[in-house]
Amino acid sequence: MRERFATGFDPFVLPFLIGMVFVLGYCFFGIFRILYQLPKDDRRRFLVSLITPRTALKNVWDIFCNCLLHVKLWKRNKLLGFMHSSIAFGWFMIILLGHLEVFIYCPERVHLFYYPIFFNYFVAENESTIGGAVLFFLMDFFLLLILTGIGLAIVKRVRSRFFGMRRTTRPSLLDRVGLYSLWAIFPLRLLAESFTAHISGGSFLTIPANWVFRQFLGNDLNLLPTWWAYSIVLGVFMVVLPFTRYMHIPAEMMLIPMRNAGLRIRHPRKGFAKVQVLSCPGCGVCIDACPMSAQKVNIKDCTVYLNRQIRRGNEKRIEEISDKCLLCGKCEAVCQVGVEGPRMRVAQRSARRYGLTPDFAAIDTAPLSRAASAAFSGAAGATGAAGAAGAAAGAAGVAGAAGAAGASGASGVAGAAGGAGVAAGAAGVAGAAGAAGAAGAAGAAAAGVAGASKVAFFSGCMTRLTPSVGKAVCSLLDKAGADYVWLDREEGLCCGRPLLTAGRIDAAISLIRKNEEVILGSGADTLVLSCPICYKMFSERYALPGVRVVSYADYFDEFVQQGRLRFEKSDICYVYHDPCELGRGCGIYESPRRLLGQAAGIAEAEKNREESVCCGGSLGSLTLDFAHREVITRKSLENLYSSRADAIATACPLCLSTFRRYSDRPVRDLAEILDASCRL
Amino acid sequence: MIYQGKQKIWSDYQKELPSDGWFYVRSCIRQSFFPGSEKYFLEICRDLLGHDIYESPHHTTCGGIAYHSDTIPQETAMTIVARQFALMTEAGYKNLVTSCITSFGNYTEILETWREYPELEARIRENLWKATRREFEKPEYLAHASDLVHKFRAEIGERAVHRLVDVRTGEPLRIVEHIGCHYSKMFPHKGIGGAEYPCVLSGMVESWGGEVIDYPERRHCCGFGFRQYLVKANRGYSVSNTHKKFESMEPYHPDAIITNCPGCPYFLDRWQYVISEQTGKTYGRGGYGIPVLTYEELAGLVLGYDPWDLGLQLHQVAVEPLLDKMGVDYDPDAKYLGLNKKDILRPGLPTVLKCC
Amino acid sequence: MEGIDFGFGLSKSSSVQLDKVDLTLYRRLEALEPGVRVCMACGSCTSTCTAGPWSGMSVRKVILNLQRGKDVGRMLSCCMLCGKCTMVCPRGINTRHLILSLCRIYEKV
Amino acid sequence: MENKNVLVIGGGIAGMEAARRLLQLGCEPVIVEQSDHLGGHVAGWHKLFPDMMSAPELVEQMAAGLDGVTVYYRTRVANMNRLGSGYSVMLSNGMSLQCGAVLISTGFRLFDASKKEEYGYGVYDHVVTNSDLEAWFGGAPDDRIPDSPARVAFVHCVGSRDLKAGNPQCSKVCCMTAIKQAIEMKEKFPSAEVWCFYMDLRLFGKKYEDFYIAAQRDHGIHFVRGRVSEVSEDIHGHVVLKAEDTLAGTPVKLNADLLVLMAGMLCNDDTQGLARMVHADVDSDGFMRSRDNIYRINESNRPGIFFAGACTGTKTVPETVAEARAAALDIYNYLNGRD
Repeated sequence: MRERFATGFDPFVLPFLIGMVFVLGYCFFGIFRILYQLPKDDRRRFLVSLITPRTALKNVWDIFCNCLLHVKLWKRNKLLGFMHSSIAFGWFMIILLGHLEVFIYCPERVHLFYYPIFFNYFVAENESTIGGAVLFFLMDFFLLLILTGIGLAIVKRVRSRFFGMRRTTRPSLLDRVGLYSLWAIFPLRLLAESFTAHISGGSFLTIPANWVFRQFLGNDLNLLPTWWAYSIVLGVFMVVLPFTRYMHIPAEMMLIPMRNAGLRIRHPRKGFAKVQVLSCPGCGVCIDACPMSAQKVNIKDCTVYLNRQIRRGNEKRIEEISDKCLLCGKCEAVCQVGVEGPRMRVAQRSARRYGLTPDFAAIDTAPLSRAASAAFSGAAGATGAAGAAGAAAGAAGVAGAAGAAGASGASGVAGAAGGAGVAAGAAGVAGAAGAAGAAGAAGAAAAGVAGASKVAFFSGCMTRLTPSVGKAVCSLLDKAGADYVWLDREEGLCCGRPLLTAGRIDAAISLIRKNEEVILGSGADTLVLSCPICYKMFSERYALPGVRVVSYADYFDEFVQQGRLRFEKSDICYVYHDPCELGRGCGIYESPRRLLGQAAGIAEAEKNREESVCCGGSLGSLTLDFAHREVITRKSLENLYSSRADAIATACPLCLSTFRRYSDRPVRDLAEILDASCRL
Repeated sequence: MIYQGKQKIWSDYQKELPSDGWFYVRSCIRQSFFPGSEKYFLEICRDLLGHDIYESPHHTTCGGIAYHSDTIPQETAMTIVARQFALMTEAGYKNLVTSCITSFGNYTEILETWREYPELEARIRENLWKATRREFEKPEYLAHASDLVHKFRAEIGERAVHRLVDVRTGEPLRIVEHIGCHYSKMFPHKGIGGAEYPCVLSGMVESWGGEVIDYPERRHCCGFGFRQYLVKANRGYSVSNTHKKFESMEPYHPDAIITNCPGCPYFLDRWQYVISEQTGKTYGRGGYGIPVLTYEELAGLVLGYDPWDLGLQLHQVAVEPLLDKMGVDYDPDAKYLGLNKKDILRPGLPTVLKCC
Repeated sequence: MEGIDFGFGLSKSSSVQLDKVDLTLYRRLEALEPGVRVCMACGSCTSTCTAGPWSGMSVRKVILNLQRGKDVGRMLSCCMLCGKCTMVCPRGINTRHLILSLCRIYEKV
Repeated sequence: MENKNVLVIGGGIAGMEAARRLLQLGCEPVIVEQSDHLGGHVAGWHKLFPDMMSAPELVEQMAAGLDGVTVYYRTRVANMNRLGSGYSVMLSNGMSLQCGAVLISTGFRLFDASKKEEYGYGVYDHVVTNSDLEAWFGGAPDDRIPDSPARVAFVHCVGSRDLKAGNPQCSKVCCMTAIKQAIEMKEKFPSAEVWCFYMDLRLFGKKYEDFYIAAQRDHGIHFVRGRVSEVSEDIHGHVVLKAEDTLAGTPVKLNADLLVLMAGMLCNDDTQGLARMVHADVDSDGFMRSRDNIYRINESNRPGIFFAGACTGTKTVPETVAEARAAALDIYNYLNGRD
């Protein structure tokens, strides 16, 4: 090993150096800015997470898996996964090996940024040594890997269909500059190293290339210009990087720790949102995934374009895109980086100013909750102690009693603290307000005695327009012998999710407070929901101490396990449509399938579970009109038809009524199917 | 507005009336509001033009106000009216002329009701007989006093001393005519010109040289409406109605309003004062209001009677601007001298409305 | 103005002068949500409204009152954007967007 | 006439009347009917407005004139092609026909009221449609209809003028049918209160206004201008309707013992299949497209294909009958080479 230049410098490194300094400066400045933009508590949380060993390790692991190996992409599309990981991991390895070389051979040069990059120019090494041979082999190997990746990338650019992508984004001018310079980097490196290989050594790639070139080119004359070219494209790439989609490379490394720290989008543009926007690689996977892309006019409204427009600051388009979205969450599910498309949009919506803000303060919830609490069969005992304040007052109460109820199964249990326990019907009822206590409900849930609890069934607004669902749920509750009351049978409030998704967060919260009053005032300890929109809202945003919030699918699934509900399997084969809010929204995929499987035959659509296609009826979209929604619905139905099932099952009243409008085969809610095949 | 169109409608609603043989019944309230009017009706039609009109000192109210104020049932009003008919029959007259629009409406309504339900008429005859031992014939012709003045309008026009023309410009005076609701809105065929475009007053105005103004709220009630005014809580509603009329006629700058009902001139006149106090707005030129006259008063002015003899000093809105335009000579100092030059005292002056 | 207290006063006319109504708000709404034009006043939205019992909310009346120059603020004050009105509208009007747009451009009439 | 055969697709009143007239004109009509009886929807109806004529009797009367007409029941057109100047037709029963002209008189289908889920047809105990009610008037038992209802509600425009139901068109006859049925209900149950919930009352035909006046004046039927948006069921099994009384501007609720849904008219699905076979046009409302909607309602855009009745749009019985006669004459002239 010998250094070729005592100075360790040549002017050709300057373009690279300028680019490097620029991009590092830009990123450091950016990091500080984003940290500054974070709300104080978020910032603290983030910084703490960085030094917490568990999260720190997770960060490193996630960055390695996602940024370098593109594990998520591999799972989705092997070819794309290979393409991306070959470039990312290969490049990373070349940089790592470069540094290794510098460390091994000239540790005194380690402070020079450019040395590892242009090692082969500055240092002449012979591949005959073991170390050199291994290192050079690895260098060439990873270079070859990258070049394969680049080759695939060029093919993808020309024919994206080979990669299973129907649509992809059109890069902007700067993106093109970045793209072409990225493409050029590695062939030029190969060229530069090949021309230098007879001096500085090489391996299976560079030495033969060197030999070929020497046959007809004055090799030494080409030496410096190729290194210049290599340095220039590197410099160009790094200078344009902050203004292109390639910004996602550094941004994602920020995004992963922030996400692991549990941050949420608190501002539509700053802080975490900014990192999300910058992390979008613009790959366009979300375009094909977006249900709106069923129509050409809506293609430019998916998440990748939202991010692009936010980067460009095009307010008009940002508004259009964020208002149109159905918030089905599919883009997030398929996104390799994990950009939270729906949350980003809600954040944009929430920044809007309104001349009029809803005010729910005047709503008197007492009659609503009173009607409910009076309807429980243990009402006589409950009203005395419960009333409006009962839930809180009785919280400490009958934890033990409820626990005991659990132990003694479905037999009658006398409440202790509330004063009166009433055995009613087949199922035991732990009367008394104390049953609403947190511990009590937890105990009841743990012991699996849903029957001993006071169940409030909240059907939500949408179920009122699909009365069959409400009727079926009640019938099943009856058959299971639950002590329940239909909370919003006559009148009820909205759960607040539509307001929340419209970005009217304060209004949503004030509505939530009202609903909490109703539910706590009713004295119920279990809240069963037939509408996944409500369920998501109740489980995520409500503070209901002592009340267990459960979707009917999960609830009836428990009943089945307890043997309180039994079904006779019919010969109809259903395909189950995962409602966005229940599936991607709440992660409930299995219990509806388990239930359906007991009551009927079950088939799977081509795209299901996380990849289920929105029905088009979503309340998430503010501006999509009826005609556009129809196209989406038909597209979603096509996916369901692919299963060749006789009928369609779903577990959302909104999906139900949306599908029924256009479906050529029966569409039924899970509850209806269960009720029809329920065997007493 | 297409004048020919109105004429076509007028030709459908003509009333044939004899010139003579009329039994005259007075209004309850006009004698105190516009005391000169009824006096000069008789003066002009009976004494000046020489038509046979008779008035009995024994006649009473027709019961119309009480009926429309929901204080007596219609049978009571019918019996009162039957007594008036009996007086007419006893005096040997066959035609009845009323001074009051509500009376006219009341008589018409009763006669129409009897025509539909003869048994009711029989019962009323019985009631009247039991109460007063009187019998009656129904009038052959029923007219309102303005119908007669309309009929005699040409005769009056021939004797005109002052025409409805601005003597300073030679332009016809712009007159708003306002017909009482009970004149023809209930029974369009009983009024001259019908309900939508009555011509009883406009006929007078035109034949005396004036120009009638058609304004959007021409059909609207003066705002009296009986219960609307008589119950104080409703009075805001009453004045609001009048206000609506004035707002609507304001752009036409009328020189005078002429009416044929007891209530209308009173409310159109007095409410101008109330409106001016409440809103600061007056509708005439130079802070004055729009003078409101009964058709008898206007006929009297045309024929050259002294305005103070006609009782014009009892109006809230000063009539002097109108008198000046018509070229009527008047003695400002004699305004508040009553019969036999007796001082009737000067009223207090409003804060906004200019009253000379 | 200072005047005499008569114990009664002029009441504002309840009739709407259609040609004089200030339609600025309606026009702006129309531009944001053209669906507002096809309302046929069937009232489905009103009867299904979740907020109706609390604020007298009625999309039908909102649309109509805007065109008559009347204030609609109170009615909108309890709207929960639940979307039932959108679901039942036989003319397919995007009532939620209509309401949101209106809240946005809202100025008291 | 080269080929006197005329294929009449659909044996409802349009097909029957046309066939009868074609027979009189010397043609040889063949009726293909998918059900097992003639008369279509009318055969299942009880009485017809405005004369309250018995519908089955009318069908019987019309059927009497069909001696000599071949009728294939439970048969559909399997295939149909242009052949020479006429059409070659394969029927589902295996028959094949050569005919000079084809008359499409496939009529309509009633909107499936269960698609308007919010009205609870098929979910609640006491919800029926106009045709259910008519069948019940005709004597068919129906346990959804209570023995002595105190309150009966009719909802107009169910599946008509409703984008969400996929049919923005007015079905034209339901307003009148509702009033007719409301009167009939009132006659059956004089003590019942009957309510009609309408968006607009479209009573355009001869004597229709008389029915409306009679419904108000003689039967005291209540009319509420507002569309019912949702229906629920109370603890006693009564249907609870929610609507807005748009004239009063207030939301209203009604607890009724029976709810009658005035299901609208849609084009028969099969008709569009037929249209494809012969490349006839389908209109934007789903019904067949006439050459124009004023002067050539009976004619399609294809030679030798004619229309009669509700396959081109919603029609009343008298309109259908008149159209059928006109179509018969058009076909006769067409077969004789006259325009």
